[in-house]
Amino acid sequence: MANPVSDPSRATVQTAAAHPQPRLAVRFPGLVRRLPWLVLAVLALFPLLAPLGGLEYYVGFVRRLLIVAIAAASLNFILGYGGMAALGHAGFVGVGAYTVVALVDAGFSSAWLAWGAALLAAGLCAALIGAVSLRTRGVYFIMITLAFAQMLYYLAVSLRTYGGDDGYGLYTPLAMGAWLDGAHPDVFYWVVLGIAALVFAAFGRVAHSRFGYALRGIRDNETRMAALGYPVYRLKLAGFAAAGAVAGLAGGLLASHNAFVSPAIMHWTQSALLLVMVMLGGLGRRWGAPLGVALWLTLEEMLKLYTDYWHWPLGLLLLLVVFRAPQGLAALFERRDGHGGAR
Amino acid sequence: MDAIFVFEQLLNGLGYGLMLFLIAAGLTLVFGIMDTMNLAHGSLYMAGAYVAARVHEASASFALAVLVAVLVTVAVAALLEVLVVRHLYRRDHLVQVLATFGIILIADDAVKAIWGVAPLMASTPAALAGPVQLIDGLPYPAYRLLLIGAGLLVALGLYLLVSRTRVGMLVRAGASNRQMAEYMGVRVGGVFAFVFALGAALAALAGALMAPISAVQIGMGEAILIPALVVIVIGGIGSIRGAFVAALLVGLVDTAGRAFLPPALRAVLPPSVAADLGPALAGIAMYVLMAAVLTLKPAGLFPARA
Amino acid sequence: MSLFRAQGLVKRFGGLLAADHVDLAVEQGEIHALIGPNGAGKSTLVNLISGLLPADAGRIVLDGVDLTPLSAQQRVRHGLARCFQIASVFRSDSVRDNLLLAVQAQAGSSFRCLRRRESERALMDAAQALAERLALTEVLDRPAGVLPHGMQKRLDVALALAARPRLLLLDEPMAGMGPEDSRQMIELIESLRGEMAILLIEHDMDAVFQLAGRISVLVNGRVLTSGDAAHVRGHAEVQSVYLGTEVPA
Amino acid sequence: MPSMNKIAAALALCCAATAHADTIKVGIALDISGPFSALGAEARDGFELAIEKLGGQLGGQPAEFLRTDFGGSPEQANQLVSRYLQRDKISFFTGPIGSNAALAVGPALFAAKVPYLSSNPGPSVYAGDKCNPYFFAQYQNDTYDEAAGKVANEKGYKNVVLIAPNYPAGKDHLNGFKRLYAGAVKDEIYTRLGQIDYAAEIAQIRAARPDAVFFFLPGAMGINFVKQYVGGGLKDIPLIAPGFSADEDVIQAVGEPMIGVLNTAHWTHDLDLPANAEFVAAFRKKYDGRYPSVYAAMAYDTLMAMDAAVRDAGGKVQDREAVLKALRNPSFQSVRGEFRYGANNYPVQNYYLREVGKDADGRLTNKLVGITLEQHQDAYVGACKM
Repeated sequence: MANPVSDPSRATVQTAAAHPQPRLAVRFPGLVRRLPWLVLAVLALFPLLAPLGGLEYYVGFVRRLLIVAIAAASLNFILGYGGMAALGHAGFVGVGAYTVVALVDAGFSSAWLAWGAALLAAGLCAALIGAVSLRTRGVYFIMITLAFAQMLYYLAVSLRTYGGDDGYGLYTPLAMGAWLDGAHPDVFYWVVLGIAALVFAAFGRVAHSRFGYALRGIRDNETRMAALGYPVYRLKLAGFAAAGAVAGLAGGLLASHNAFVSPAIMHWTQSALLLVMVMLGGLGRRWGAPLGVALWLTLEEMLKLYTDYWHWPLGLLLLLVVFRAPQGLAALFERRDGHGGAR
Repeated sequence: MDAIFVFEQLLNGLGYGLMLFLIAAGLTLVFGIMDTMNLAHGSLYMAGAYVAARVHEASASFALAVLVAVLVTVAVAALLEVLVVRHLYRRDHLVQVLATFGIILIADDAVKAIWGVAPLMASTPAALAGPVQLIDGLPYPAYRLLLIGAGLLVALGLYLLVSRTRVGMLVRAGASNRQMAEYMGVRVGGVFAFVFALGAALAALAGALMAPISAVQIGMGEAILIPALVVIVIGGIGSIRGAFVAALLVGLVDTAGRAFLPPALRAVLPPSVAADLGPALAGIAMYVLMAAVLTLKPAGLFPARA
Repeated sequence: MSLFRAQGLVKRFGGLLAADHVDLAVEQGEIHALIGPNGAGKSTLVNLISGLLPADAGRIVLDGVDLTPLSAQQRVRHGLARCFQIASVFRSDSVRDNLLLAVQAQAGSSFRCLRRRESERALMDAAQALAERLALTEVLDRPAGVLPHGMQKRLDVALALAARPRLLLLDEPMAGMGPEDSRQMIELIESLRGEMAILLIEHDMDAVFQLAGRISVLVNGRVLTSGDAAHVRGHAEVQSVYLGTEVPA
Repeated sequence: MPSMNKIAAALALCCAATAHADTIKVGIALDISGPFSALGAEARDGFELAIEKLGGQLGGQPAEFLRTDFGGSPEQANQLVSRYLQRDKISFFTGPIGSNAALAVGPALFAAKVPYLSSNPGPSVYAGDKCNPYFFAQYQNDTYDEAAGKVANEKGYKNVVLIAPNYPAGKDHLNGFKRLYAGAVKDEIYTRLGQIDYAAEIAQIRAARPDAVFFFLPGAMGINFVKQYVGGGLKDIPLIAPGFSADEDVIQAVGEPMIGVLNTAHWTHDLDLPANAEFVAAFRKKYDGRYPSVYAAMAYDTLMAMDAAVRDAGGKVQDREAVLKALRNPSFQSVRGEFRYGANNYPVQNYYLREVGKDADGRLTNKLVGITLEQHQDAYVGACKM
């Protein structure tokens, strides 16, 4: 694929471009359109089937995977579609989680209220941080988002009320209303699945809306977008704040999932891991984030069982991705399954 | 709070700043000329510290330890350059972050396999173990004076390299316009390999020199990486002068924050509030400084690329 | 009163004075050419006028509105659009998506995020119309980056035209083109005459003399002279600094 | 949805009934990577020694000891514990070094009624109002500091400077010190978590001229601090620390500058007890002659406690009441000597003063000075309603 971008001296991260639809679509349009529904159905049935094979534990594992995938998808949205390489995304996850903690500590017990507040608080926080950070570019943007996330981290570490570095335990599960038993792990699983499906559907939708196209335009050629009359800064800020809000929602869910929140979830390595998972899956590809999250977390889970030296295979995997599949796993599948055709 | 105390804290800030400069110099050099974001710089720093600690213990010669540390690390870095980094020069910064993050993961496990997880002993050379009396009433750790000297020497050396030599010219040309350098027919590959090795040597030197006053253990590279990144970003990535100024600035602000902020707050705020707020603010002083600088100057204090 | 006036524009890069108190006026419906040797500051001037570079001093007025404090995107809303010397298109997007993006900027809010763009009839129609006008219908589904150079330049013009500008800045539209592409481009610019005012920066003197009603000569960041073709051709200083060295006789 | 609930519950029930293990499974979450890796490795060595001694059994029954690294992250600890609970169906849990991980995994373990025998942290939360019959501690975090406060009294230090990282645990430790310390606190210095350079703090200490300095700086922070403290010429101002800040790992990393550091712990390798002598000898034999740290000792002791509890419960691990009763009345010979559990399952035991010096072979290590607190109980037990 010839992709010499405006500055020929460097190739940019090659992202999904004109046709985000996988090429599989050319051959089996029906299958591809239904595939997400199929996956959703399998995931929805999983808690019912898992006990048959003694896989109850994996219900919780998949639940965590879905939550992390929500956070990763929000990063994929600003990074893959908007070209904003934020290295502080775990900070917003943390803001969401601590919002839940704050509400629980104040005596509230409604899950919906807590998660809604997590979304809002993180969105607001992202709007403020974005307003400052988006004035910078490139590596400076990477670093200033990191700086803000570090400030949030140290704030959480020193917050005595919420346990500081030791963290804060949520001893009673949040209530999800009369119809749903919030304490039942499977019910919570389905709620998370529902939210994840909504989030992915929404991001898929937004990607094909005016806003989505405008963001990708900014990613590909910001100068041209300004010269076309786009309010570039405000568009980026809106995208950044929205992604922060969704990351906050993921943080709220994570707080419920773990029944525990500690500053460790907003450490800078967590932000780096989110980036890694998104790029592993495929930057700017619709299913990149969940694929990357699934692969990374599964590998991490398995490797740890067999060896204490479980970091280096993951490191090797990163190098492999960089050199063998620079567009991520999602692209790899597309290439193998599809056939020819210009993009 | 007397004048000597203030002076001592300023000296501490200067010392810490120069320590940061030792690490940041290599990082900004590599970034400046190769436009490559090398997170594994921290791993090279760690390698330098481990090798130095081991050689120092075995040979009882600190000078030899530093020398061997630099040589071994440069050899490792050369291998790394050929295998990985060379293929990253023209890639996007994010890809570089991804790949060098992978190297960190591998390096940490490798160090664990070779030296174990327990922190290593790295003692101060006996001659410099104690304090010297700088002026009356101010004993100052001799070893820190060595660090200050080393930091200044590296700064001077890099200044001469950048302003007086052909490589330095390329550094300047590369930092502001790498294409130009290529058009001028420079054998860019060779220069890059040299600069990467130089960056590694600086990282190893920093690691070897820092070992006696800090914990030599896995993760030390990542712990120092973040402040080093803050320094080069404040200074303007790729600018040696920027890194120098920013390192001193960060060192002074951080030290002043820790030394003067808590008592100052105690003087104006109720004790309980001050006790919570002081250390919290001092802890993030560095990040606040960076955010403030980037807000006013989005490309750092001394932008290398116009 | 002129449609467009630039007064006393100044831009410094370090010690270099890239724009030295530039005064320039473009009349309603006129094609006004800006010529000058390499390094004269032509591109800087276009960037200053379009707002991609902030000016150190000076004023820019379009149709009685002071554009000076406005950002690039706000200037577009006031009727000032531009093309780029190196065709600035969205290389990995199809030509249709390029046009849609340009059309979308002018029609309603780009913050709309739930409705699929494909379902917006008006946008699709406007993009189609643009494609027809610029003879791009054949290549609508091809990625812009693989188009031949001439077509990319035309697409660049199309993107600017989507804004329905009152003043169009063309930064070397013929640069690097073969004779056939140049001819097409000249035709295209000719077809725009009267619809909008055009500030044309160009090295191709044949094209300049064919198209432009008035010509300004920029040397070392200063406007040396302005006038019609005959005036410029006859200007002694212009001949010595410029025509004599660059333009083929 | 409620009907789905029932199906799920029914499925879960039928399968739980069929899945019972013959071997006793013990879930051990290890800190082999991450911020506590050095301590985690010590603990692992202690566990492995115990497993060897027990011949892979608990109370004479076959046992499986699952050991998995969780990288020091509370979130991963949580994940690992749900794996241990749901997939492996463990009967005992132990392992994490950090209080944060202990607090993260507690709720799930308590809900599943799986005893958690802490091999290190004794957070105040579980000692007080959130105490739980399924949590057993080896010490309460603050007790080390309380002992250190008493040491400062006994040494006659009239005023001290306290230094700790700026996070709640740091403040807890300083408060623990002040609880029994009778002199004046000249200054309390809080540093950034993970700080590398301590020159500013050392200058403050020099300016304050205290009789002694009490520091709680775990891991690398303590190593950095002591190295720089001695380099800064403050060798004459004695250092007092809770045992964690002056254990074998820190001593080996810092070297000579550690000599003379006073520290307190509920165990020391030269305690003259048969069980301890046996442990220390076996440990030094297995691990190149190095002395065990308190983390290794606690890990070893934890498995010994499990072994005794299984035996005392008649091997019926599924009978949680019996297991808890056996755990609360330990019948094994602990390496720390005699102890009993208070109402909150935190031990009432001796605390010792240790001083860093050289052993007969010239090796740097902690040496027992004497008992500081006799059969001491933590300060939070009153808040525990259990």
